[in-house]
Amino acid sequence: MKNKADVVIIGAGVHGLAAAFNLAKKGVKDIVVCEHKYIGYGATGRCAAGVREQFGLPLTIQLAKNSMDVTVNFKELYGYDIEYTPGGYLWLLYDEKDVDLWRNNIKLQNSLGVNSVLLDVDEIKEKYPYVNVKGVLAATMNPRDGYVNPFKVLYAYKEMCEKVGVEINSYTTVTGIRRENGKITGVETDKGNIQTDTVISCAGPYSRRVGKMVDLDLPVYPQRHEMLVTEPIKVFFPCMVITGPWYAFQTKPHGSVLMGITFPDEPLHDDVPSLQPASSWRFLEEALKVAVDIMPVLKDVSVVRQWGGYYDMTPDGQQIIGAVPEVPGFYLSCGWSGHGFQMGHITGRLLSELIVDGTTSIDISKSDLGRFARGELIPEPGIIG
Amino acid sequence: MLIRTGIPTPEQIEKVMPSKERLTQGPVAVIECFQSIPCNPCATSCPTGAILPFDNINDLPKFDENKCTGCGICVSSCPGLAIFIVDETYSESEALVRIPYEYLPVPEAGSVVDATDRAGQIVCKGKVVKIFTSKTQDKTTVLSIAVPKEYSMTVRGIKIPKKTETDDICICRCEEISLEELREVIKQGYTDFNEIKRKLRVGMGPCQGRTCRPLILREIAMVTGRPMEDIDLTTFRPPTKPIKISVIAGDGNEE
Amino acid sequence: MRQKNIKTTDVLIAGGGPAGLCAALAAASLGAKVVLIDENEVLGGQLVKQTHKFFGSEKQYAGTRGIHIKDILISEVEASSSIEVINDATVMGYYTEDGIVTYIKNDDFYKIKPGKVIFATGASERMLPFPKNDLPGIYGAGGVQTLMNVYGIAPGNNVLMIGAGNIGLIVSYQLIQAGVNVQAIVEAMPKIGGYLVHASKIRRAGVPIYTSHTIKEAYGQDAVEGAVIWEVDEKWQPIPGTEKDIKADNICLAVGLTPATELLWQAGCEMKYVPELSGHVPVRNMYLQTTLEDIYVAGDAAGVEEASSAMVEGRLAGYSAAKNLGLGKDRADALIQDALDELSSLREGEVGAKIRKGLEKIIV
Amino acid sequence: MRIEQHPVLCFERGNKVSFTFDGKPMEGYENETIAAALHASGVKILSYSSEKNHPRGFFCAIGKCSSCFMTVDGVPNVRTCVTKLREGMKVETQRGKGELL
Repeated sequence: MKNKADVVIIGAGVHGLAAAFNLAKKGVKDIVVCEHKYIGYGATGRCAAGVREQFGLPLTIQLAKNSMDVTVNFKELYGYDIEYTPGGYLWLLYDEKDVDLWRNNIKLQNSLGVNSVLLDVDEIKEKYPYVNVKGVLAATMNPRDGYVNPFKVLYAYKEMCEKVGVEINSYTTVTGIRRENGKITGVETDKGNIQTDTVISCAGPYSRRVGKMVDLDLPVYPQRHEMLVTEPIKVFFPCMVITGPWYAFQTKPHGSVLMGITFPDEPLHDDVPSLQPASSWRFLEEALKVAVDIMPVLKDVSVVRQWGGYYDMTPDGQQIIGAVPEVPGFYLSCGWSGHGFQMGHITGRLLSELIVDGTTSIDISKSDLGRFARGELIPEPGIIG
Repeated sequence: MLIRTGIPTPEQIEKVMPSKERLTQGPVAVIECFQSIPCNPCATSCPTGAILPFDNINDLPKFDENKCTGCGICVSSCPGLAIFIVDETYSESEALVRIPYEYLPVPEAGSVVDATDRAGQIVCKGKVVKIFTSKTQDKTTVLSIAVPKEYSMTVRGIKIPKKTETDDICICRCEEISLEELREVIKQGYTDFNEIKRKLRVGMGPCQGRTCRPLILREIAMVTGRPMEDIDLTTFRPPTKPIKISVIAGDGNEE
Repeated sequence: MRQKNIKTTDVLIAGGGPAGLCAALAAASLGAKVVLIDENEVLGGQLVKQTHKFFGSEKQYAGTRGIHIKDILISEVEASSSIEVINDATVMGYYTEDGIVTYIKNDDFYKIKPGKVIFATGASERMLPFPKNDLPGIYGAGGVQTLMNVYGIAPGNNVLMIGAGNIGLIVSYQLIQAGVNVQAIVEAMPKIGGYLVHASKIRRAGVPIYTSHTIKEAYGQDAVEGAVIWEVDEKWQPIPGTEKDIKADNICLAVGLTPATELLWQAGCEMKYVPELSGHVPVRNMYLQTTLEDIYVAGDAAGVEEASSAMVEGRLAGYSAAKNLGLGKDRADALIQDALDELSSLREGEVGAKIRKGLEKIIV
Repeated sequence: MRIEQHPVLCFERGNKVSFTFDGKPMEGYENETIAAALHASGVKILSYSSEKNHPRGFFCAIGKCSSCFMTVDGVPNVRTCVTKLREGMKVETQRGKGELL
């Protein structure tokens, strides 16, 4: 392991690796990534693997759209197939209020260049005949939304990082961050210390832990979310089907069906002992109950595995990205609250711009850490669950 | 001699080689066409006029290297597969050679293949950097192969290493992963059980690793020299056996 | 459909093989309410397939055939009013956050909350990597035994047996008994691993045993038609030129077992790889209590051993679990001591050396 | 391939059951699994794998691998090594991944 670096990145999920790769591309020489387990051990490797542009805030839409541009062109840009499958997110709406909300969201999305549409019940029936439309008033659909294989993304970034000389240290736990006169001077790990003046925390649900190392009280709380996956079946529904708290979609080309459901009563934790929580029997029962209700044809498919992972939740369900004025040299990408996987590409680029150029191509000033103290929360109306 | 062996002579190659200077300026076509036959798609397909229009259909191609942008359109247009693009500016030590390819299997981008010369002999390893396929190419795939610079004028083909019989050894029955495929990812440096699972899907199928887990564990131990006790297994999750959705949730008509 | 009610019981036993049956009887004898869940229609685990007479001592039913020991144990279990048997059911999950165990039976999904759980889940078969090992007609020994001894169906006409441990030898003998031709037994080790009395029985029937031999490849178009075997040297390297072609329409793999510990992993018990016990097994105390206080283990799931010791381990775990629930205070200690003594005597000899070494690594 | 005589065991086979395999009429016994009944009738290939199109047969016999997946009465991915035979069942070789629609 290097004992000196220009930038040390904590966490080798999609955010950490994308930041490392983009920094290297911008000419930063010595970049070291520290990961306490293996690459993608945290949220990236356990996520639902969906990517979408359907959000309700201009900033989120802008970030999502720019990230999606990378997703869509990943193979042309970098030569790696990440199994991007544009099947769209079919968001079923059961309530007039939701229809109104999403009608507005779609207007906003369209004005920002996202081609989402509102489908009426007949259109849903025609295009997605296996969906039970009982009680459904309308649905939103954005054809560019879809599935991406998170493992392929991770390993593409890993290999690209290695090609440009980034050092990735697995099984290396950051235990402290050194400062002198308030400025960062180094990172302590269980494998030795690294001198550096710049640290990016991409520690996902462990961001709060990392924040404490520089005396920051980050309002980022791990919350368990659960998923299950079925045995593969021949692909027949290309889209993500969402009812709000519940979602399901089929992976391509493999054919297994992924499902999740969000429980509003799932507690927020201060810290958690590992990032691979067990999943509950309640989840299995509830998620499957909705599954056969929304898509009865799934009844004959078998579940092979259920698992849990952590969202990194903030009070407004929105990310914290950027520099932290109180701790010069400390940068954050955390608190993505469940929609972080898809944002890895763009955040990596923005962080590299911020660190190298001092300014970003998308204005991210509103999603800084300071907003919580200022009381300027930016709640996102388009969160699943 | 070409007419006896099918292999162009060094003298012939010398004649069509781009100038040293041109090679330092980026990708350029190398047209290895040495016999007058009635054929002109190279000239008609060239968008920059670098391959000059034929006076007579039986002409050999006339080439203006300074007009050539190395776009590669001629590579898949040449019915004789006699045109290659060489880019010696690719990196410090490597050159990129673009080769027309009409065999199966098509190698994967990023994979390492055996690079061969005009006699089909393996001369070095090459990395497949990019694969060009498009409708207009009509199934003539074009491969960009990165090879050591000294072989840029030697490498004109590839061989995909023949899978040995280990390809027939089934390790994971659910996801159909062979010992060969397992060894390949371990060789690429993926030696953590979890990483291997995520690379190959081993253990993610209906049996959840019941049959493959001990075999993979043994293979990792063998290759890395780590004792089995020190190798972390992947996590075990419910259900222990695949469970039909209807068993838990009925068929959607109840309640 | 899922059942809404959550059942309760003092002791839940997952697995109704020799260990599970004995655990149920032991816990019930101290007054515990027991639920025993087993995957098969007929309890008994591997005993169902064991048509040979058992070794051991009278306490472990020596001289009685496995299939008959099973009958004895089942009738005792059925006679006990405090044991509820749920057969043809599969335990699906152990959820540590609330201690709930889920299982399915007859396409219904149930939940049960036990005071203590004993995992007597047995072992799973190992696979062997060789070319064309996924051809139809290449079966595990368990599958062959199920076909042959449960359904009365021969796995093939000519069988090649891989493995000369006890399972390979016993299944070969059973195949001969069922009128099937066993072409050969192939064993990679230089020595026969199973009891030599079994091996001699088979040799007397004219079946060759090739030690220091391994399978080079199987062949066949749509199903297995035969295999090539070859000799290996002392470093396990095959010796070219020693190939033998053996025609067979069935290859039976009896290359060892590995403890079936999925539920123990799920629960979060501390696990350790112990080669002498054939794989990853839970760390436990001498009373078979794991690192999670409500979870016990017994039988092959605790380390692959003989059915006789599995039965005694079952009793030990059953008594210990009941004792920790505050039951049988007057008798529990003496019964536990008896079981411990019995186990040590079974493991005393030459063949027990490996097990003793393994146990030293895992018992805390 | 049924064992009619055995020196130690006796088999109680129950009633005969008729079913079809890829359209062909077949017979087996109650209490037998689909895979066992097919095996007794000499059928060894139960499915073809989806990636490499390898023939697959009976293997684990306990419903825990994917080797014996067949389409039964139109439902794919049925684990025939643990599913009991019933009168009139329509059993079909499964090729690749099961199709729901």
